[in-house]
Amino acid sequence: MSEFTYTSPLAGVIKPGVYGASKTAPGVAILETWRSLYSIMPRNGQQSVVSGVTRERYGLPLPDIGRVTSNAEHSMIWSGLNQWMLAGALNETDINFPELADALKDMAALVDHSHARSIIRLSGSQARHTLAKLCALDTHPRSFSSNYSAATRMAHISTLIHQIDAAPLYEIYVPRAFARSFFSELCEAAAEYGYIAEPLRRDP
Amino acid sequence: MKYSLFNLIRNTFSGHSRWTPAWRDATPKTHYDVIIIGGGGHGLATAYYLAREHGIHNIAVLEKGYIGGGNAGRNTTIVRANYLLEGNQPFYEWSLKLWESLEQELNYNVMMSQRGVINLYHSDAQRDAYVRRGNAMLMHGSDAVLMKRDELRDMLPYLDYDNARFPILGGLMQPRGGTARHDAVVWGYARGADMRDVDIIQNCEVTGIRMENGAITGVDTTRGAIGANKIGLAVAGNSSRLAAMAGMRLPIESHVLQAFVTEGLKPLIDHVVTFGAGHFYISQSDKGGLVFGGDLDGYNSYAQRGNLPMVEHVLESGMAMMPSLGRLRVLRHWGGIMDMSMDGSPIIDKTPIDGLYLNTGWCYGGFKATPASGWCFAHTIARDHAHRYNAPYRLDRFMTGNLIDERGGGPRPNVH
Amino acid sequence: MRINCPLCGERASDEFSYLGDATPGRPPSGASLKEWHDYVYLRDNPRGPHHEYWHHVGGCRAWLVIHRDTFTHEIFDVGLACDIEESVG
Amino acid sequence: MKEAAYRNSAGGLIDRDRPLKFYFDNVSYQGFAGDTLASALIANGVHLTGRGFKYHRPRGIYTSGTEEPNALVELREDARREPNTRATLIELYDGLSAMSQNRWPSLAFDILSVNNLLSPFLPAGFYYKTFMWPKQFWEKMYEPFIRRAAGLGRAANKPDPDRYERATLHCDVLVVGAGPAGLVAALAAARSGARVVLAEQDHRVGGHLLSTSTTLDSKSAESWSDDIRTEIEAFEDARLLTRTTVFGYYDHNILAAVERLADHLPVPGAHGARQKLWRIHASRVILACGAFERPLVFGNNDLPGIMLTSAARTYAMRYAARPGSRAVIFTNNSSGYDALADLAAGGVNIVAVIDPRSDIDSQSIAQAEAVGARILNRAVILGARGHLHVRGVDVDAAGVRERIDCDLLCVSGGWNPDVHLHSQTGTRPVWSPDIAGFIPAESRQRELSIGGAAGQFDLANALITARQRGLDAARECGFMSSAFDLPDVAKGSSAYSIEPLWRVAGYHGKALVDMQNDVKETDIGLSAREGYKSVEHLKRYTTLGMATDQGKLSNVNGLGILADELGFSIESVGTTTFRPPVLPVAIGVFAGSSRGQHFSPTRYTPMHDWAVRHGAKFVEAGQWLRPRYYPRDGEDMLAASCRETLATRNSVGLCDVSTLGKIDVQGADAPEFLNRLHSNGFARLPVGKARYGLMLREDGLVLDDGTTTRLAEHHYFMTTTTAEAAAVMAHMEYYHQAIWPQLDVQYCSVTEQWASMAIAGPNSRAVLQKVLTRIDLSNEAFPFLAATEFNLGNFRARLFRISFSGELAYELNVPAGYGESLWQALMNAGKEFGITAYGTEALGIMRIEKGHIAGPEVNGQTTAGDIGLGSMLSSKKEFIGRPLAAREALVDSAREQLVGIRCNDSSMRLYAGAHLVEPDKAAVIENDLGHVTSVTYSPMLKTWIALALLKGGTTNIGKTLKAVNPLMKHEVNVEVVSSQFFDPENTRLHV
Ligand SMILES: Cc1cc2nc3c(=O)[nH]c(=O)nc-3n(C[C@H](O)[C@H](O)[C@H](O)COP(=O)(O)OP(=O)(O)OC[C@H]3O[C@@H](n4cnc5c(N)ncnc54)[C@H](O)[C@@H]3O)c2cc1C
Ligand SMILES: NC(=O)c1ccc[n+]([C@@H]2O[C@H](COP(=O)([O-])OP(=O)(O)OC[C@H]3O[C@@H](n4cnc5c(N)ncnc54)[C@H](O)[C@@H]3O)[C@@H](O)[C@H]2O)c1
Ligand SMILES: Cc1cc2nc3c(=O)[nH]c(=O)nc-3n(C[C@H](O)[C@H](O)[C@H](O)COP(=O)(O)O)c2cc1C
Ligand SMILES: [Zn+2]
Repeated sequence: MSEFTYTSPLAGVIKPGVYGASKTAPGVAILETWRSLYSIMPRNGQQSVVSGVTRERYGLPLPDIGRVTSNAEHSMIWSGLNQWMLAGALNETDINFPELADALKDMAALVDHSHARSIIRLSGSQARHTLAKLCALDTHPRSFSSNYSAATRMAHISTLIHQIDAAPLYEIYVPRAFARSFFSELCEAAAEYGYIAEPLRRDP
Repeated sequence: MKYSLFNLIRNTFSGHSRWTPAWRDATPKTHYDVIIIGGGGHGLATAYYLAREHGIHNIAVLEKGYIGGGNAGRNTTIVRANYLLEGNQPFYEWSLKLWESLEQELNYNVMMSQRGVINLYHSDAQRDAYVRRGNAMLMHGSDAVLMKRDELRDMLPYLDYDNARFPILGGLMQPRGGTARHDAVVWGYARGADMRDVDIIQNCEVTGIRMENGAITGVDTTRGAIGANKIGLAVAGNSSRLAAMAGMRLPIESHVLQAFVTEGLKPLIDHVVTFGAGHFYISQSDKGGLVFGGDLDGYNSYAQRGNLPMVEHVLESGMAMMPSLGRLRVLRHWGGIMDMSMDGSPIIDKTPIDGLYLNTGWCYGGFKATPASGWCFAHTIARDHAHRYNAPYRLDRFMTGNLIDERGGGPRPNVH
Repeated sequence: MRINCPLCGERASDEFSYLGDATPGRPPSGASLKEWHDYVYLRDNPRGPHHEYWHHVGGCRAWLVIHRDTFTHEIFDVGLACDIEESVG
Repeated sequence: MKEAAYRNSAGGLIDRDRPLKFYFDNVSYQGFAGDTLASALIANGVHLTGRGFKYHRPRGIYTSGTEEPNALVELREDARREPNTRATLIELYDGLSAMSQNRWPSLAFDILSVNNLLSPFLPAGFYYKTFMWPKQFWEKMYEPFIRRAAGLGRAANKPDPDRYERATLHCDVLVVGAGPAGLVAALAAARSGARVVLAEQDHRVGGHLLSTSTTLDSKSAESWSDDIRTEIEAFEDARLLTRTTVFGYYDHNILAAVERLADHLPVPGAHGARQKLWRIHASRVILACGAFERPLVFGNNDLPGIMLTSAARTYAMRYAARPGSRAVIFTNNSSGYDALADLAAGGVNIVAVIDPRSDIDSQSIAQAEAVGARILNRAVILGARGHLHVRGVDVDAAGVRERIDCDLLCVSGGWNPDVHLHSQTGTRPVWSPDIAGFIPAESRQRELSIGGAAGQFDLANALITARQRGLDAARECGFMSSAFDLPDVAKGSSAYSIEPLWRVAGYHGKALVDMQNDVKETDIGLSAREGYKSVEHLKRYTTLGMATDQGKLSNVNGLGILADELGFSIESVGTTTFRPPVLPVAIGVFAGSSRGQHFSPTRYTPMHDWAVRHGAKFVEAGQWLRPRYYPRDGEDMLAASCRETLATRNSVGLCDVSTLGKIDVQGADAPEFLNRLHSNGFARLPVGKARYGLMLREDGLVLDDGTTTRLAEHHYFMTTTTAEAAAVMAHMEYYHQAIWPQLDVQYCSVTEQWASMAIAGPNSRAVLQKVLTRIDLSNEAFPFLAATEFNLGNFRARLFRISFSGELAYELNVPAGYGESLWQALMNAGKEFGITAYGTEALGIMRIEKGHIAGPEVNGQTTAGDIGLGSMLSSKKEFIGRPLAAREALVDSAREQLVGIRCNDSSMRLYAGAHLVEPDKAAVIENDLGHVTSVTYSPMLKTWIALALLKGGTTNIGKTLKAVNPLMKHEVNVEVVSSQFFDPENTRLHV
């Protein structure tokens, strides 16, 4: 136990409830989540070695560009040029950073981003329509589906989006400082359909 | 025929059948003393002042399309002299002085309207930069007024003072700044040049520059070869293409800038207002349309046509500055090709090639420069050396480091 | 415009920022002032096909070299700057 | 409320069960759901709807669509007032209120209609020739008058209260227009399985067919159309957008459309937007926008009661509103005859058809006979008669003059395919002599036009092509399907035939070409005579085609007349350039939700809420909000920031510096990379040490500064200024990826990861030690520029001994989520020392007291030498910017360089932006020596101090100069001093 307490970037901003047009059948669910996050950037020529290490440790090889490998707890998300994000279990701090850093020593740069992103889970029948107001990504199942990831701009903010399942359920990673602006844009976009909002279930 | 109320009335009684052309549709001669390439404001003004100030009359202005079809015909018509740097302010102040008597000079109403140009500021740092600039303007003998938020509120009540993301703290105003009717400037100079025997040749695209022993001999055009002792390039966004014909590379990139006009409205905006927290500036034309623009699209282009993201971006700034614009409608938007220079300032200079003179780098500020640009370029061509107003606008200044970079953007044309 | 990022696929151009001409090579060490001047300040600036640097700032953050027509805005080819530079050596 | 006297008792696509009340010029009328304002006015016999722009001639409803030039009204009131709204496009809603515009005192009696009498003096461009004398009169008198007279409606003067949205749509095939052609094409593509978007600006599908009695497979047009609509809407991947105008065609098949979600309602519903901007990314585009009917140019052709034949037909058929009782038709083409039966069925008695052609096909003749109308061939109308409404026409039939009375004159000059969107792609339409109109040229993008938009005026054939294009487009996107049966079209009309007539010779009165801008036929001749011969000059000199309809009606006639005047062919005259938007679009919808506070996202630091709770005032730093000062009871900014400064310098202060850019750099070549980026060396920086670094741009001017710490052999941590954080990151990425990809270096921004706080002041160590109990903070163990990483609680933290304030100071970085908690812990720990939170103002005071540079000094115009950092340019290695930094003018010792200045009189204040001159010299540019960059009151020195850039720099130390500020009418003598005002030996840093 730490003597210090965690504060979510959306603390006090995201309040549980149902909002917007349809209070009875909201089309969108917005849930704040937490995961530990580590960005992995392989050294020159080390990508497959790194992939071997992460496969061995988590069963998660580095996915292809624009894709995600995942298991029940963790995901390895392609997040940009020569960069992957290892995402820990939902609302848990379960990845041993020093150990992983050690395992990747001289193979990859490992950088802790666990506090750098606010994570929003977005789902519901109108999730796609809501996203269409925030970004230019083509979210049609033919173009973007489960275990896809994309780095894209939403409401003027650089984000990373990961589609978890076909429902569809998405996770959107937003730079922490932008969390409030993002959340307010998201609510504005979802208002037409009605939305449920839920803050972080428990601190990491 | 002289333009006057008397002549207007007289012509009315002959059913306006006796008006003569504002300029002759000249056919190219075989040789000219001076050829000006580019029938925009600058090219025509240069020809006018060459004839008027320097007594050279065997001049042709070659225009690939119709005169005024380039940036002269697609700009947001703002005329101001609110520069900071010593290289710029005397030139633009001189230009403004020429503007102030241009209609009488040309006997053509260019509707120069000194409505006041206001640059808004939104932070103390911006205010300090404006104070520095305003002082430089005053020290150069121009006019400048620093306005506080409350004074602005009285004068421009329609701005968003209360719910702005970047609050308006005040503004720097140049009362003598304003707008002019862009097409009329072109036509007025064309008429003035024509009256002084200058040949204005439209639909005549220059396709090659002829040289012998490192000296200019003439041009190839879509209407045949034409000889010349001296050639002045005043082709704005096409400068690099023309320079390439003479084997030169320039410190210039061509970029698209868009402009917009709304449907006509009863008087609403009395000044020129520039937003300081985004790229947006607006004024109202005599016809009633709100004329506005913003930033470059950002990439090299010769298309005279912009893209949607910048349209949205400009109008976001518009709504942020003036939220009552919401229900007014954009009537038309278009683009022009800017000759963006490496420090955001122009070049008026001789080139290393004998008889070839260069006028370029106007970025989005060359309309207001039109009179002084023509005046200085004519001087440079006629006398073979720069006038003191254009002396800083040297082509070799990037080599020596004598940069004139108002924004401090460095050699990235799209940020100037 | 739409730019087909080799990593992200087709995206609207507002996710990208533009730097400029990708043709000139950075002068080697010991180059003259003139070479540096030409590299930093002079441009071909053609009307037509043009190789240029774009940065996918709103996406994967890769620098791209795009072969694009500056008049029609048609894009012929998009590559990663690092691949191209690597292959040039 | 008046009865709608001109409403037919049956027919029309209006809902007679839903009567609606509306107001025009404060008079109330009745209409029905399904009406437009125009159709409802016509049903009520109201034709006079506006006044012309220049001559204030009375004007009526001329069309039934987007091309309407005359019936422009101010719709709604107050903050929702929408000037220049086309009555033909407004769907009627209950309580609608519209006012006519550009008239005074009233529509029927308008004072400025004297302009009509003065009009001989006011030909095109008259203002260029006069109003020049006396000079001052232009701005004081002429121009204000012109401005008041010009313009049309009045804008609202309050913020637009409605919401707007924007969204992106992706599809394989976009079909624009849901007339018969668009419906069939969209159906074909949708049946193939392609993702289809069908956009229609009307609220119903069916296009012009809805205005006719045409049957398809013996179904009425509307039921045939609705059936297709139903089928299309059933496809999961097809989407029909009604009330949606596609208005812009941008590069690479990105199109913009506006969906009018609530313009047919009194106000938008809760959570609803008024309009939505769609950015449509389409692989293939099919343009099925139809065609516009052309007016004819003859005397007084702008009188109310004169309208397009297709409009009259639309009012009669679709809206069951009689546009008149006794009609004359003036047509030069077969389509005028096609309308006769429908007009007659709508209760209009057609007395005559005036046709300039000598040969008229038998089908047309039969159509006229069927409704009992006379045909006058080789005939033209010389002029219309009437004052506020047409009462008759003067006809010249093969030389025989005749007057025919009528209260409705329908004109048809042929059809112009709507080539607007097509032409926006950067191509120009081409002239088709067959239809005497411009048709689409070869496509520049993956786009094709069909139906009326392609000049295909034969419905059955148009449908065959539409089906084929729909299938083709889908196939090109990888979706196959086979053709399906098309409906039988009841064939009642003849093949389209036309003989163009650009103007009637020998007309009397005024003949208008552009009705909204009052451009007369004679203006075109004048323009050509005066040398404004290019179409573009014609347009700009006369304003032809520049009105809100952008010449949809007038342009082709104008071109025809110009070609006549010049003796050219119309194709060599060409068109003017088509530009977006196709139809004027509200500014609000372009901005979507990005307005007010949403204009730009706001970035909050991890300690933001603490600062809010403690009464901080904030300042924008780019997108960030930073605590500026924390006033205590009644303090102003200066008092608060001086108190914060003194508290820090005397004991200890805490400042939120989370906004600084932070970059994690790793890799085998990290030392080399940083060495190349910085003007000073980083390769030999020891592990566990921080160093101040300077970066130049390639042109040798200063880019940014910051500290970089070596955390491990191949691991560095860099900081940048708040303002340049993004630029520095992009700069690194550029040099790494584009110039030196061989370097084995990995880096990413960690700005968001870390909450950063500066704890400064003589007691900072003591306070920090209370929280970081396990670290030895003694000067020996942790000297100036030391850095360390350690565990705190259950997270990693970093500590740097660096100082911006010049005091003993540390920067502590903890994971952002713990920022507030750590901050609170430090505040608690510091209580006994009176720890004080300080904001950016105090930060600024202390940095100026120390002569540290910031934004005003690093402004993109300064070199390292200018700002006193010349010694940081290494001579031992290469780095970005080194070669060009050596240019002669950049190393000139006469450049303006950094100095300090202070007031000799401590009661006098200084202002940033003042210029410096010799004390006895005037404030003119010849005397200019430099300027003041950053100013503060120094609570330590108890006087105003400033940094300045001064010619000759520190060689002036000791001199007295004058800071002149004519802008603020202020000047003060100052002394030039070292820029390090306070503790120049830096003794306080090293304690
Ligand atoms: C949207 C926009 C807004 C602007 N706003 C302002 C403003 O508010 N205030 C301001 O001061 N400035 C403004 N400007 C800038 C200003 O319009 C230009 O800097 C200025 O007009 C350039 O000079 P010019 O008039 O001579 O150029 P142009 O009018 O472009 O003249 C160059 C001419 O050269 C011709 N030409 C090119 N190649 C050839 C060839 N090979 N042969 C023959 N002829 C050729 C072209 O057809 C063209 O007519 C704006 C520009 C744009 C595009
Ligand atoms: N002269 C004539 O007789 C004439 C004229 C026009 C059409 N037609 C007949 O109609 C047939 C086909 O008609 P059609 O379907 O081509 O035209 P149409 O006029 O029936 O349909 C065009 C549709 O497109 C819509 N539209 C236009 N621009 C739009 C835009 N930018 N965004 C959204 N919607 C837009 C209109 O509202 C309209 O519903 C022709 O082949 C011809 O037989 C005949
Ligand atoms: C100051 C100014 C005002 C304008 N006002 C109008 C206007 O009222 N109506 C209009 O249709 N176009 C107007 N335009 C735009 C022109 O129609 C045209 O788009 C522009 O000059 C560029 O030319 P292009 O579109 O032919 O390429 C205006 C242009 C300028 C520069
Ligand atoms: Zn990308």
